[in-house]
Amino acid sequence: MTILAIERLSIAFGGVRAVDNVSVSIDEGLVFSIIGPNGAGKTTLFNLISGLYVPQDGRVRMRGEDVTGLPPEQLARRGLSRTFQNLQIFFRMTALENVMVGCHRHETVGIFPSLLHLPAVGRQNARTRAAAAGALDRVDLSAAADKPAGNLSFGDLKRLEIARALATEPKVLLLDEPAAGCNAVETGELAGIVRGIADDGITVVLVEHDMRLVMRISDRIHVLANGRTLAEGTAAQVRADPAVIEAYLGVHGSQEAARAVG
Amino acid sequence: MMQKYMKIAAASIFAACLAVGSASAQVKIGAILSVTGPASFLGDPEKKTLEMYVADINAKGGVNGKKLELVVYDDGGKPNEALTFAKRLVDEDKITAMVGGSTTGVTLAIIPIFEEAQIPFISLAGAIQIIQPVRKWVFKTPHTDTMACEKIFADLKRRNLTKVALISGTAAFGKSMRDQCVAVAPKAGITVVHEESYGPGDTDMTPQLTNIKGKAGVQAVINTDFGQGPAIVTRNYQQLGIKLPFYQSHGVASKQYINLAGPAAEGVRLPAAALLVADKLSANDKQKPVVEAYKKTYEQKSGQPVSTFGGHAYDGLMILVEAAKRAGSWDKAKVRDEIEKTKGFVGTGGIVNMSPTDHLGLDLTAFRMLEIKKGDWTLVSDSGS
Amino acid sequence: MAEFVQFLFSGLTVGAVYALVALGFTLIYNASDVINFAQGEFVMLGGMTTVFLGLAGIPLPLAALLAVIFAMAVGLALHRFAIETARGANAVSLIMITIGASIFLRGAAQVFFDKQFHTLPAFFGSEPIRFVGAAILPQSLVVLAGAVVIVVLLWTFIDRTLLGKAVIATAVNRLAARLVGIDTRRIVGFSFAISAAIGAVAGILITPITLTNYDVGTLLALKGFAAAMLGGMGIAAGAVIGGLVLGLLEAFAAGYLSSQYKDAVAFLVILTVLFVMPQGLLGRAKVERV
Amino acid sequence: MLRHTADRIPAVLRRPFVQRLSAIAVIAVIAIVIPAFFPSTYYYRVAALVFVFAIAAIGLNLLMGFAGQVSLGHAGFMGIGAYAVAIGPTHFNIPSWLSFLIGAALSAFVAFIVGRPILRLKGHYLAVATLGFGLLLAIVFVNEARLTGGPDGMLVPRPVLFGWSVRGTETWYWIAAISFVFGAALAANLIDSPTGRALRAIHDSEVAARVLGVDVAKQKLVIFIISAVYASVAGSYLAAFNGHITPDVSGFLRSIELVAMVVLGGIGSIAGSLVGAALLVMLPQVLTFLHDYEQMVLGLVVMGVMIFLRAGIVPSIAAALSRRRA
Repeated sequence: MTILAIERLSIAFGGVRAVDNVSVSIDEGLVFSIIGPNGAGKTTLFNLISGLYVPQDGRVRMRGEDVTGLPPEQLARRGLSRTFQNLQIFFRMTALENVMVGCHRHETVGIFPSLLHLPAVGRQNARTRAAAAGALDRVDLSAAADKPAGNLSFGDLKRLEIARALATEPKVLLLDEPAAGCNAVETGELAGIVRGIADDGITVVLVEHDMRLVMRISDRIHVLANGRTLAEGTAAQVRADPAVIEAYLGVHGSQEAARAVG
Repeated sequence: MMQKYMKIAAASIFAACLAVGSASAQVKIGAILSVTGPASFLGDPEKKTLEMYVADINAKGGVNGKKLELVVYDDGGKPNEALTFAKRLVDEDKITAMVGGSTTGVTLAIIPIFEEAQIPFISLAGAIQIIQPVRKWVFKTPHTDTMACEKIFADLKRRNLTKVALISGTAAFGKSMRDQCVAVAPKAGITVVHEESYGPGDTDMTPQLTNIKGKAGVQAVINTDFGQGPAIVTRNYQQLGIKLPFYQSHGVASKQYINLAGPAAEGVRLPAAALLVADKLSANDKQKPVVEAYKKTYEQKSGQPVSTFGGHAYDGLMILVEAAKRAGSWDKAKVRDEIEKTKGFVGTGGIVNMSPTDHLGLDLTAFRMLEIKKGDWTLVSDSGS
Repeated sequence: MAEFVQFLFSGLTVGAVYALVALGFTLIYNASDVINFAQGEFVMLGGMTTVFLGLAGIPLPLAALLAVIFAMAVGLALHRFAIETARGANAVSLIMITIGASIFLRGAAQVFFDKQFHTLPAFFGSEPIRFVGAAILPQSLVVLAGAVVIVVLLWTFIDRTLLGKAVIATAVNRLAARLVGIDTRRIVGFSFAISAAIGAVAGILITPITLTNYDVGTLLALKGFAAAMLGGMGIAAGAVIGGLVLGLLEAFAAGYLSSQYKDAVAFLVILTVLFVMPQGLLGRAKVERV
Repeated sequence: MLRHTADRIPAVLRRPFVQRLSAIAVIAVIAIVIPAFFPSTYYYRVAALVFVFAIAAIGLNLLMGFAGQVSLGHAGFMGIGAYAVAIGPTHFNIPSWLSFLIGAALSAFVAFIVGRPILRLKGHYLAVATLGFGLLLAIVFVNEARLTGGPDGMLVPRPVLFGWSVRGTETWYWIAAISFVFGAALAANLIDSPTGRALRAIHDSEVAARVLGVDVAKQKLVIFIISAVYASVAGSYLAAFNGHITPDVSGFLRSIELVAMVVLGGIGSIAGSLVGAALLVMLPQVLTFLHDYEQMVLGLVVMGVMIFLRAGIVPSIAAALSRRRA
């Protein structure tokens, strides 16, 4: 069943069509990867899906519901969350507190009980802390729970973002280059984590440059180049597609990539 | 590094405490003045005057066998700060009497403190609310704004002008005087046909004056404000070629106004104390010796042109000192009683005759109507126009 | 018609001053991300120094030149001893430093100059020029012309000289500018000096009209800041337009609506503009890159 | 780089709830003990002023420190609170305590109305919008002289509570001190609550907070309203304590002073707000011996603190102490 459908999505920045008439349909529970050369429009596509940008044309549907142009917090309430390519960590909070923010949409205590620190706040905090600890555990970060986020290593921060997004209990999770900057061991661990998330029934949409990782864990791969769809299929299909090979290796492709913006 | 700064900070706080705590057998006179901030041209000459004359009095041996010690605090024109300093004067400095309060806002704010502490308080601010209703311990030396309005209106009547336009500053003095003028206008048979105002620090009032110029029936224009505003209004007035008689208030009673407004000030009239025309007073004028002496002293020692504002401080200090001499002691209650009995005191602002119902003691004769001619003040005789 | 022209020139003259102060804000902001709340004090220093050098017997043109140089020196000192020492502090701390500097400069002016108001003779006399029924001071035209000259000089400098290009490069991307060998520290210092000079020139030009004292900077900084934001922070053309618009708003509000509430009208318009265009009149919406 | 940022985190933000309240307990004990060393009521007044301004500073600190939003118009809310307790009893026969509540409610309402559009703005644009908002209020207070007495201000009737007339500097010291401790406790409570976490998250990354489902606009509005109420309460106290109020309470310079208190004391530090308020209330008193040089020194102190203790007094000293220990 299709959980996320993107229909003819387009956006241009100053005349450059960063995402141009892209349509993608993603089935529930898959690891769905979006790949493409630098500047192909992958992150822009993510920003459009997650509500940070409003598309100039096209629709985004979640489970059939039109969610085009909804702000990110409302998408989060409908079960869509994401991580960021260049980290967006709450550096002044501990790792656990970072994840606790992810539980925000499930927290029911209002502002006045908070100010007075009524018992309800203590109970809520305990529930949130437990949920957050669970999410940290899923990404193997329990040991770092009480460390200030600023003291964590780069790889840990990548996983912290995943835990934080998981804490929102999403149906669809967008991961923007989770392996960038990670070493081979960390990437290996990451593969397991991502697969595990998908196995729990959460649809994972992955933007990633590490082709080994992509080929290993993806159920389906969508290839973008120059803001447009180039190909889509299983790992094997995509690998064999001449257009994809040209885009990645060909002279033509690299020229295009140099000119693109996104 | 850190430690060094902490030490310096500690040392300066300690030094400050010493400065505060230095007690002596002298009589302390408190003064809270707006030495900085928007009313600094009031507070600055007031402070200089007080310092000059306290030194002078001490050089002559003091009063009642005691030397005076002046404790001046700068409120920056802010009533909240003034209140704290008032508390400090009463509780810490243990002053015997208070001369000061440059602005009406500050004076009204600090009155309760001196009333409660039962300390004679001579204010240097304009508004009539300071002495009306009469408060036991509160006096003031400057003419009220109401008197200035009445003086201007009387002059207008003599010239058979009854319809005026007002242009006022929105800062304390201008607004307060504007309110007084509007209030007493009907009684004086004057109609305010148009009003304009401008903010503190405004640099161009031609739009407001253009409106006044275009208003039919206006026979004269009155500008109530102090500071730089009136000088700019005066220049804009000339720039627009408005020919109507133009009045300023006693708020510009300093040579500085003429310097700033330049040739545009020609023909401008304003009510002010005799001090400004010290040299032009007739030889038998009672005020002549006092104002000439003050003018000379002030201009020599400060190097700045004399203003009536410093004169108010002179009057306040001298009324206090005279009262203390008559009382023969520095007992606060006795000094207060004697201040109230001040009769025939010749000050820079006029001849002061106080009473239990009048803690100002000046009447309209204290104001002279001046006109600026050839860059200098001249007296307008009361009979002519 | 006569009224309209009168208001127009009143607004343009006042607006030109706001524009120059706003330009000073913009230059420093572009080079260093610092909102320099001591910008108004440069205007004060220009006017007051000229006045006092004049009183000391120095011919006014020379006094004016010395005043501009003095203001530049103060600008450089502010950069060297305060901003540079505090490098890496967050934006609010840096703003606080400039506020401290403005308190200090005002305090120093009180002590070393005085607390009186002063004026300078108008450059070409004070006989108003009659123009379609309105009376315009020659000095107003001097202020307007001065503003135009400053803007043109600044534009030429930025557009035509290597140093100017370095200023632009620093504004666009400080790190990249450093990587291509631009001494960004010097560029920032240079921006402070130029801003100070612009402020001082503005101060000298307007003193014959508006008078000056130690305290004139506060209000000018406030209005100049508002003008810079109205036009779009960091955009030179925006600063000029913002300043002129603010001046015109005040003049027309005072003339046609209510002189009591003219400042309120001006700020209401600024608020409304910002609500509709959150980046100011000329600011382009930035796309947040994540 | 990351490590550096972490070092600047005020320690107080990292500690759990109990320890945070213990810091406030220490302040409370100091507030109770310190009057024993006051030689005269003058000291009570200065201390009371410190607490009153500290209340406003905490409010602003919630906005600046936790949500990362600056306001250059917060004195406007002080003005609303101040004029409420002045105008209510004088013109409408409303008892002072009710006027106080009405003032707070009015501030909250005004914050609610202007908050949505204003808080959409970012950084310096937000600064200029709040500045404009504060100026508008100050202009109203100056011009509506029939109600406010204009620039000369108006008398504030002495509050009467259950037949007890609230007067005396010492009484006001205790009212201000207790209110401050209460206000500080509320603010501290907020830090470790769902709202507090959301706000701190917004401060670090608005976009990340949004994709996690935090309604950023709503949270900012909530904290803006709360901080307005803090300022309003402080303004009401100031007016009733002084017995006289002028538009100067809501002026631009007051707003700047409030920001200075927060920044000098330490953004995000509740104790810092108290220290910042103490510094700016007491400096003019301590520096009187400098006479004409007072303003220069005041300017230098502000610059010096920001240059050498750039995270603010309390966080910088706390960091220095913990470094020494480590």
